[in-house]
This record gives sequence, structure tokens and C-alpha cells, in this order.
Amino acid sequence: MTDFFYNYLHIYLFVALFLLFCGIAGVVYRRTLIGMLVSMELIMNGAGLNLVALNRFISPENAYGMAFTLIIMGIAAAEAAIALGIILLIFRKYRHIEGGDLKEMKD
Amino acid sequence: MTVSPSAFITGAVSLITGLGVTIKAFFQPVVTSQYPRQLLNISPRFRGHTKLLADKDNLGKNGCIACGICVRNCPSGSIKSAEGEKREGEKRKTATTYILDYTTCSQCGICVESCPSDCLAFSADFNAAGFKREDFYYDLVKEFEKRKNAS
Amino acid sequence: MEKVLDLARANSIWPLTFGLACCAIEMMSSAMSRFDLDRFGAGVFRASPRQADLMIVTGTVTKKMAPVLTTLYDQMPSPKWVIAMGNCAISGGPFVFEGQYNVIEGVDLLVPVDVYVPGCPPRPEGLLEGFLKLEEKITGTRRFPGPESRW
Amino acid sequence: MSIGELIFLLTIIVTMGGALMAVLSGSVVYALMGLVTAMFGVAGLYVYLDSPFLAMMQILIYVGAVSVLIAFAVMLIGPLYRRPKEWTTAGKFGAALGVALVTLFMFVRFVTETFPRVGKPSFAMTTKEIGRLFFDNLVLPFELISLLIVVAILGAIMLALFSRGNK
Amino acid sequence: MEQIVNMIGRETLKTIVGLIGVLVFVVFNALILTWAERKVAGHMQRRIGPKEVGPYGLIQPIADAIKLLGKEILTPREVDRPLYYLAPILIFVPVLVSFIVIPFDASLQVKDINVGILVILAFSSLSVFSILMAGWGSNNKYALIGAIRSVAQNIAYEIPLLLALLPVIMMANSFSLKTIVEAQKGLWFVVYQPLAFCIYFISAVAETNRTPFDLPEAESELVAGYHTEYSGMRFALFFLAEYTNIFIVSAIAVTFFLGGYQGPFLPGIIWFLLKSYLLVFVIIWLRWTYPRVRFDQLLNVSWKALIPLAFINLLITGGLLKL
Amino acid sequence: MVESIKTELGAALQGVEIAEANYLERGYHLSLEVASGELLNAARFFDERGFYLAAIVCVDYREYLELVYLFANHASLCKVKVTLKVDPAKPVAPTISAIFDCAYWHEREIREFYGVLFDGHPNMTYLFLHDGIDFYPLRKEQIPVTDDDKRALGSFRPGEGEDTFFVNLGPQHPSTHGVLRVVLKMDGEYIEEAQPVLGYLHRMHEKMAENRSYLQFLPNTGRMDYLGPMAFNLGYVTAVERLCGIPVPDRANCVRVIATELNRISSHLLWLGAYLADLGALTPFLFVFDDREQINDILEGITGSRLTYCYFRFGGLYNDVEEAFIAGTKAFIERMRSRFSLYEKLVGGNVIFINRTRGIGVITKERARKQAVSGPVLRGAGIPMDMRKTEPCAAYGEMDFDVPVGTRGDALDIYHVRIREMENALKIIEQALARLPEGPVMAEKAPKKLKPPKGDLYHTVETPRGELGIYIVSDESDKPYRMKWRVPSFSNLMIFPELAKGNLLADAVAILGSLDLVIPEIDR
Repeated sequence: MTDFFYNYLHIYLFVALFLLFCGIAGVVYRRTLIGMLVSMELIMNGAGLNLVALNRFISPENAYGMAFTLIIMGIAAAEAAIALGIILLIFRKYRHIEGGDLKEMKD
Repeated sequence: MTVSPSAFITGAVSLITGLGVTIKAFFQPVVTSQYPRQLLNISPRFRGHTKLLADKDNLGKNGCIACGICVRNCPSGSIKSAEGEKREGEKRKTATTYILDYTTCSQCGICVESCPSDCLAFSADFNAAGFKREDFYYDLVKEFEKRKNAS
Repeated sequence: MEKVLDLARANSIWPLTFGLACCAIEMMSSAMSRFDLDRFGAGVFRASPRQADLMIVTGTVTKKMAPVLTTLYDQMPSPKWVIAMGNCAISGGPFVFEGQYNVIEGVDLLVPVDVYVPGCPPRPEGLLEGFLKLEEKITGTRRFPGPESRW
Repeated sequence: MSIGELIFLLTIIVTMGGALMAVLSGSVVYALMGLVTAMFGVAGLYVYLDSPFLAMMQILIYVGAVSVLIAFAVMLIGPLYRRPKEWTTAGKFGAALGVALVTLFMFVRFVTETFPRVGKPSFAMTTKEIGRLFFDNLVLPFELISLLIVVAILGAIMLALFSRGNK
Repeated sequence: MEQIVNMIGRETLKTIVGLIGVLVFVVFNALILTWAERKVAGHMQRRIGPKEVGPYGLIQPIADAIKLLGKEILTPREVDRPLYYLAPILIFVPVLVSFIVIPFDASLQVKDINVGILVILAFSSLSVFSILMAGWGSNNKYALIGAIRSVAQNIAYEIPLLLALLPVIMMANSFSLKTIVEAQKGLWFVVYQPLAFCIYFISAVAETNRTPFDLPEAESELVAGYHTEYSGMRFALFFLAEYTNIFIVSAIAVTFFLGGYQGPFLPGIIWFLLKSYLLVFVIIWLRWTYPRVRFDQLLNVSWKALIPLAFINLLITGGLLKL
Repeated sequence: MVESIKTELGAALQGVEIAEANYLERGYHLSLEVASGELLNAARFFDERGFYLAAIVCVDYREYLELVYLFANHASLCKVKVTLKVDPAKPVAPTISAIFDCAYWHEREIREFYGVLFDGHPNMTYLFLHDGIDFYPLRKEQIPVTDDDKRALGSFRPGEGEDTFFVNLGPQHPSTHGVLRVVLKMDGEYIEEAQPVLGYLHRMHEKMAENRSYLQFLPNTGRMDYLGPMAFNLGYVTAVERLCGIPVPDRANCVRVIATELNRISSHLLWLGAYLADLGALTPFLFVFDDREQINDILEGITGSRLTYCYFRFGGLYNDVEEAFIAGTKAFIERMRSRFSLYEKLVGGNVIFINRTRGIGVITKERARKQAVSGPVLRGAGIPMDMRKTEPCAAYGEMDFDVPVGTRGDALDIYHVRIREMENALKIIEQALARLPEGPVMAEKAPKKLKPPKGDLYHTVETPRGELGIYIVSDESDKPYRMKWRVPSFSNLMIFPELAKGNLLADAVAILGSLDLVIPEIDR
């Protein structure tokens, strides 16, 4: 009964790790700001998955992991809103959204 | 867009009166005349394409004397030809062909007005439609004969 | 199977919202309460050529408009049909004269036309008759005996 | 293999595929589509972790809000913007390989050593409990996150207004 | 875990049957609604509407459907193919998912999920995505503007929609649609929550892109909006989804505010359909009465009127419930 | 007014001979010929005194091209014709588009039809014609367009750039009611620049007029403005009657007024419906067509046609009216009065409609004058100018009616002006019916073949859309030597780019709709 795939913590952690590294690779190698943002979201997803899985397997008597995942979601939403505002602003100013070329951020 | 309560209420009322108009119309009878089943009373003055009328003195033949006035007067050159022959015992010519290219006609009525023998009139052919452009090159003389034979 | 498809097509002809000139008003009239094209399922005027089945060319096609018209025709998915409504669309109508430089003398020079509805402009009944003719062309049989032509 | 397992495997493949697509695809739109796929996959995994509420919130917030926002920005910028080349084919391949290798290495090196191969114990956390937790032990983070969201909304509005007024 | 195994094992059949039923219903509903829309519009404009095709024109939608299926499958050259192909299919997912949890009758429900309403709301955001994909994939300016409008509109109206449903969820103390319906044994929630009902209805009309909020497909501005480049079958899918969405938002309104399948004398399903189609009629009625609002007005209505009102309503409800 | 202008003009332009013309025969009070150096001074003079530029006409006299500038005044009846002779071999003239904005388009039109270059004009691209035309169509001799000229002309193409986003409104577009094309340069949903492209329905009316006799041109008038053909008909026949001095029987005049006003109502009704369709409400469209059908029935009863009536003839009418017509018209007046409240409920009071139109497309009095807009658009801007009052033809002089004006000049005002104009039209019809005299409807001595005396005439009438001016030059033959149609929609459209700028796309549609354009009339 308990030997179904989905009853093993490791699989979830593996997926979470994968998401994390994908995200990191994206953040590092993506040139457009939007692409970076997409990769950041991947990292957050990985973190959320990690938390829930650990919560579920290691300490099933409380729900802190889930609660924190919800908080992560809130942060992700807020971050996306702000980041996109900034991206749009940058686009209006410089007519491009390539992170590497943004040398000056002061004005 | 700051909305004062009174403006809000008048706005809402206006929306509801609008709904009232359409729902009233919903229950009113329709005004449709269902074309192939019903026909409207089309005005007797309706301008279709032209047709030839019979001679006033001799109802058996068409009244066109092939004078060519309509051909000259037509603004868009729709009347291609009006030719006739002089028959025996008659003072004037009688048309043998009268080709009307209805596809360039603008239904203005100048030909009808200018006809010296008053033998042109508008037909009531209100629903012409066809598969070919050539369907509407009418020979009014032939058509006149057809009508005569039919009646 | 093909027959069912044809029947469906004939009864669900969605025209393109494509008004060119005077005849466009009569095309609108025929879609309105008095004549109600929707009775035949043809009242869904689509603004996008991709979703239309029928192009009603209502009025004069000028040389400047011609490329636009052919583009629109090409954008329509087949099976598609064209009704040339009004004399201008059929042959350039009253705007053809010697030395004219801007009018296409008949939309059939640009795209294949299925049904011609002459008149300047034709009455809405004429357009409805054109629709019935188109149905006849699609299915092979005429649905309504229809009113006789009145000369 | 039961249907449940099959679906589970599918979910994992979808998640990982989506993540790869999000990172590797040349066009931002496809990256976004990949992200959405990955998010759906994660939501599916949440279902397997017995938290359907979280799964729904995941879709609602990530798909419904975050990615829609990103998509919105892409569309606004899109028609005016020639996208730069992000990856060469070789680079793509290398990156994918690198990510896979690193993941595998980390997994073998740390995860399997740190955490035991435990089975899933029974679990009865309901939405109500999570809510309770928020207003009980986690009230400070909760308040902070609320504040953050308010600030974010205000900031976004200010940015939008500023860019409009700037013109 | 036990649950899941059971669900997949035993209830797979039930779900599949339910899905097929849902599909049939979706098609049937869309056919009826297109006919009804044209008929209602016709009579509101004092004309007949479809008449010659079948008795009362009832065959009309079938003819339309067959015709659309029989059209040439045309893919414009410049489109972004994967997105272009995927969009009309994707727009169908939320529609099907939503039907799974709607209780048509006390026993007529594919699956009663305890986060039912969240499922509907979560998946409804997918339709935004498919609109975006359609707009972007079509590579057409009108479609793109339509898509952008649609997204802004959906973001703006999703919030009041949710906020209007929350008081009911609080009162019923459950996310499950069935429980919510059962909670209305006595009085319908519309009596307690008239404001929430109004807000929900307005937002729902906006979410389904219907006049007066039909900006994404505003004909006079954007030709046909996001589905400008779609033809034949693919267009039919959009069409189908639109009408199904209308039904879904009405059904949710009925479930949440109008007592769902409850009513005297008649069987529950009849009551449910009756109420739902009444709301659908109202939506059609609105369409054939009002002009379209402008883009900034549309957003203003949501941000400056509906959302604050919904918040106030939510606060008051919460306060009253605690007392 | 005329006297004072004459003396002031004499003082301002030294050495220019100012002739007083017989207004009744010529349609203008003063005429003067200027050299090209003085044109700007003259234009400035008229600008300062609040004149508007009604039209610029070019006439090809073979030996020279004559540019005719027609100035008129909103405040009082004073029309001045200023002419400028141009060398046909190398036609160059100074532009006055910096002073009168409406000249911008008139000059472009003359450039492509006559090849006259306007010095200093900011944009001399093709407006009407397509690329393939290699001669100047309205010149009496066929003169090929030189290669240089062709390159300079070229038809309009939107520029391609990374930072621009163009949207085409038309030529096939649901909101343009025909084949107008407006190229919009967008910034998101906002319009940065709007550029109309005309000529998709250029049907060569002015060229045809030179090839046909006066009578043969008559059917064309109904096709120029297919929504208000009666008014165009009326304008043309009264112009020719004025040129030839043909008297018209009283009864015919009354019937002319009734028919024209009925047509005005039907035109405004169609505008209302189409406008609401632009704004997204389709039902009013069908409601107004219901009313229009009543008018069509009445008018078809007397004319035999539903749209392109061609009813008036030189010296009278095509045929007499009957009792049925009078009864039908009376019934229609009854019906129409009750319909206004319905429209008020469905449209005028609707909060969405009000919010969509209030403050949109505001036209100031000054802009209205500079762009020479006319008709309801001008009256919406607050200038009570109506040709039916100032220059009454037919029996308009004996009718009592109001000229409704707006206060803000926005689209909502224009809507109200049109609605009240319909009410006033009903009033006019009632009066005309009441005093409909017995008698013939055709002048007895109307000549069969018209050969007007040599001379020119600028004749104006009020069509549903505004000032229709017909400038006819006669050379004593049976065909007009030159006939220029100063059409209201053309002038009204000219103000659109300015109104649309900085507005939302939806507003642009609302503004375009409020101008009530009929495209064949613009393109001619």
C-alpha cells in the first residue's frame, strides 16, 4: 500500500531541486528581464514544493510548511507586480528590457 | 470618475429604463414582412428597369418608334440600341430590338420622361437576381411580345 | 453526407460586414427588422473575413479598393461565395464613361461572382432573392416557389 | 503500475518539462507557457501531497495572477520589441545537461543522505487549520505579507502612473 | 492517500461518464443558447430571428455548427503555430472542469470536491491564458489589442468576483458547492447578500466578455478581437466556450445566491436550469440594450466601485457573523 | 457688412480691384483677383475678420489655371471670391494652410487633380488617387505626371519603425461605414497620430460632370451622399435653376421642403443607429431602421425609389404628390414624435452613452472656423449657422424653425443637436404641409435643353451633414465647364486627426461616428 511512487519524499525533493536549478540557470543566463522573472518564479515554485513535501512527510502534525508556502505565493505575487512595473518603466525609458545592458540604474 | 450618490442613482435608473424599452419591444409584435411568403405593398411608382408599353392606337404592337432620343439622353449609356423598321401602312417606325443593359442603369427616369411617344414605363420587377451578368441585358421588344402573348 | 453539408451551408451563410457605397444601406435594411435576413440564418454579420462565408460587394469597386477586396476574398476560408449587389458591383454601373480612370467595371473581373443582384440600388427583396438564388446554387433546389417576377 | 502512479509520473514529467521549457525556450512567450505548465505540475504534486486547497491556491495565484501579469507585460512590450537571441542550440543543450547533472548530484549527495526514505503518514490538516495557524502562531509573517502586498500594489500603481505621466 | 486510490480506482468510470455527459451538455447548451440569443435579439428588435431553418429556426444552430465544421481549415501564414493551435483547445479546459463540480441536482453532480468553488475560479484563469495565446499567436494587431484588453479586464474583475463570493462562503462555512446549496434550505443568500449578488453579476458579465463589457471583441474597434484570425472549427470552439461560460457564471450565481436546485414542486434539475437560463436571458437582454463602456471606465468601475463595495460588504458580513 | 469689408479690403490690399457681384446670380458678394504675392495677405485679412475658407476650387481655362478661394462668414452673409491665376505649364502657388487649416487638404486635392504645387505645404502626398494614375485627371488636356512629381506624390504608407504600432481603421472596418481608411499610430490604447486615407470610393463625379449635360448629371447627385440624396438633389437643381433663371412653382417648392426634411430625418436616424452601433449597442440600429422604413415608404410613394431618389427636376418635380403622401407624412409625424421619448430612454439618458460621449471630441468655435466644419458638428460647437436660415432656397424662407446649438462642442452635444434638428424638421414638415398650395409642380417654361449663360456660381444648401457648396462654371454649352462640389463630410473629416490625438481607440471610434461621415461624398 505504501510503496506507491508518490509516497516517497525523495521524488518530491528531486523535482523541487530540479526546479531550483532550472531557475538558477535561467536567472543567470536569461538576457531579458522578463525571462529572469520567469526563472525566479520557478525557484519559488521549487521552494514551495519543498516546504509542503517536508511538512507532509517529516512533521505531519502541523501545517507550518503549507502556511509558509501560502506566504511565498503572496510574496511572489507582490514581487511580480513590482517587477513588472519596473520592467515596463525600463522599457518605456530605454526601449529594451535586456538586463545585461542596464548599466545605470540611478535614474 | 468620482460618482456622487445622486448621479449613481440616476445612472442606475437610466440603465433600468433602457432595459424596459427592450423588454417592451420583446413583447410587441414583429414588424417583419417575410419576403418569399409575404410581399410588401410596393409603390406603383416603383422604378424597376424600363419596359415598353403598347402603342396607344394599336395595342398589339409596342409603341416605340425607335427615334433614339432615349439612347442619346441616357446618362450612363445603358440603352445600347433601339432599332426599328417601317412597316407597311404605318406612319412611323416600330422597334424591332430595344436592348437595355440594366447593369449600368441608374433608374433615374430620364428616358421615361424624354420619350416622345410615351411608350416607356418602369416595370415593377423588384427582385431581379441571376447567375450571370448577361441575364440583365434585356431586349425590351422581345419581352413586350412575351407579355402580350401571356395575357 | 455532402448533401447534408450543402444544406447546412446554404442555411447558414454568414456575410462579411463589407459596405462599399449606396447599396450597403440597402444591405443593412435587409438585415433589419422589416426584412430580417436572420430568418434564413444569414443574419450573423461577421467583421472578420476569416469567419465569413459570403462577401456581398455592395457598390462601386475602385481601383484603389480592388487590392483590398481581393485580399479580403483570399482571407475567407472556402467554401465562399460572392454576391455582386447593385449595378456598380456588376459592371461599374453609372460610373462607367469614356475616359474613366478609377472604377473597376464589374467585380467579376476581380473575384468569381456567384449571384448578381441588379438595381441601383436593388430593393432589399432583391438581395433576399439573391440569397435564395445562392441557396439554390448551393443545394441545387429552390426552396421557395417565390413570387413571380413582375414586369 | 496503477493509474494513480501513472498520473503521478506524468505530473512530474510535465513539471520538469515545463521548467526546462521555461528556461530554455528562445521566446519569452514560450518561456511563460513553460512556467505555467510547471506551475500546473506543481499544483498536481500538491494534490498528491493531500493539500488540494494549496493546489487550488497555487493555480489561482501563480497561474491566475502572477503569470497573467507577466503575460500582460509581454504583450504590452511585445509588438514593439525584437527579442534578442537567448540561447544557441549548443548552449541550450549544455544548459539542460548541466541542470540535470547538478540536480542529480545534489540529490544523491545531500537529499538521499539527509532524509530517510519515509512513507507517507496519515494527515488531517484542513484549510481551517491553516487559517488558524495564520492568526495564531504566524500572525506576524501574515501581517508582514499583507503589508508587503499593499505596498506592492501601491508601488505598481505609482510606477504605472509615473510612466504615464512621464510621457 | 487512501482517498486518492479509491477515487482513481472506483470513481474513474463515474468521472468519465460524467465528463461525457458534460460534453454533451456543453454542446447542447451552446446550440440552445445561440438559438436563444438570436431569437431573443430578434424579438427585442421587433423581428423574427431564425425561422426558416427548422421549426422556429431550431435547426439553425445545428446548421451553423455543421457549416463551421465543414469549412476549410485555414491557418494564416504569419501565425505562431503552437500557440494558435493550442488556444481554442485550452479555452475548453476550464469549462469542462467547472462543470464537474456544479451541482445540477442533489444527486446530479460529477464530483463534489470540498474546494469546489476554488477549482472553478482557479481554472477560469486558464481561459485568460488561452485568450492571450490566441491574441499573441494570431500575429494580428486587433487580436493582440483584444487580448490585452481581455487580460486587464479579467484581472480587474476577478477580484470583485471573488470578494462577492466570499461572504456566501463565510455564511455557508464551506467551499463545497453542494454544502452551499444545502445551506440555502431556508432563505436564499440573495436575501442576505443583495449587494454581493449585484457585484457578482456585474463581474460575471465582465468576465464572460459580454456587452456592455465586450471590449476584447469590440466589433467596431477591433473587428472581432482576439479571435479575428480564427475560422471554421477553431472559431466554433471559441464560440462554444463563450456560451458555455455564460451558462457557468449563471449557474454559479444560482448556486451561490439563488438556492441552486432547491425549489418547490418541480425536480431540482428543472429548478436549477430554470434559474440559470433566466440569468442567461438577463445577460442576453443586457447585451441587446446597452452600448459598450470604454476601457478606462471599465477599469474604473471595478477598481473604484466594485472592489471597495465588495470589501465593505465582506467586512460587514464578517462582523455580523461573529456577532 | 459687405460694404465695410469692401472698404477695409481695399485698404489692406493696395492696388487690387474689388468687384461687387450680383449675389443672387453669382452666390458671392465680392470678387477680387490677387497676385500670388498677395494671397497670403488676403488670407490673413479674412482670417482676422472671422471668415472661414469654404473651399478652394481649381478651374482649368487652358491658357491658365485659376485657383478660386471662397471665403464665407458664420456671423453674417458675406461671401468673397478670391482668384489667383497660375501658369499651367509650371503651376505653383503659395499655400495658405498655415492660416486656414482646412486648406491643407484642399490643396492636396488640387495637387493631385491638377498638379498645382503649393509652396511650403507640409505634406503633398496623394489623398484620393492610387499609384497607378499617371495623369492629372481634371486637367482639360491629358498631361502626364512627371517622374519627379510621382515620386514626390506617392500615396500614403505608414512608416515602419521599431517603436511604432500602427492600426488600420478600414478600409474594411465595421466602424467606418464605408471605405474610409484611417491609419492610427498607437501607443498602447492611446492614439498618437491619426491619418485618414481617402479615395477608396472616388467615383469621378467632378470629371463626369464635365462630360455630361446638366440633366444627365442629375442622377449622380443622389449617389454622392446616399443618406441625404434629397438635399444634394435640391442643391444641384436650385443651383442650375439659379444659373439659368428658371422659376419654380410654389407647390413644387413646398414639396421639395417636405421631401428634403423627411430625408434629413432619415439621414439623422441612420446616423443615430450607426453611431450607437459604433458604441456597441445594436438594438437602436434596428429601431431607427424601423422608422426609416416609414420614411422610405413615404418617399418611395412619390419618387419610386428607396434610396437614390432623383426626384427634383430643373423647374419642379419629377411627378406630383398625392393624398396618400400627405396622409402618410402626417401619420409619420405623429409616430415620430412618440419615438423621440423612446430614443431618449434607450440612448440619450443612458449613463453609459453619456459617459462615452461627454467631453469626447470637443470642438472649439475657433477650431470649427479654421477647419471649416459645418452642419450639426458646427452647431454642436455653438455656432448657430444654418444655410436654411441664412440662404434659404425652395420654401425654407417661409418656414419657422429653430437652429439648435450645443454648448460644449463634444459628441454628446452633437447628438443633442441632431435629435433636436429632427424635431425641428418635423415642425418644418408640418408647416409645409399646412401651406401646400394647389397648382402645377413643374415650371411651364422649363427649357428642354439647358444652356446656362456664361459665368460662375457658388450655391450652398444645408444637407443633413452640413454646408454643401456647388461651384459651377458655365461656358454657355449644355455641359458644365467645371463643377466643384464642396462637400460637408470632407470638411468635417478634416478635424478628426486633431480630435483623435491623445485619445483612446474607443474614443476615436466615438468621435468618427459623431462626425457622421458619408464616404462617397468625401471621395466624390
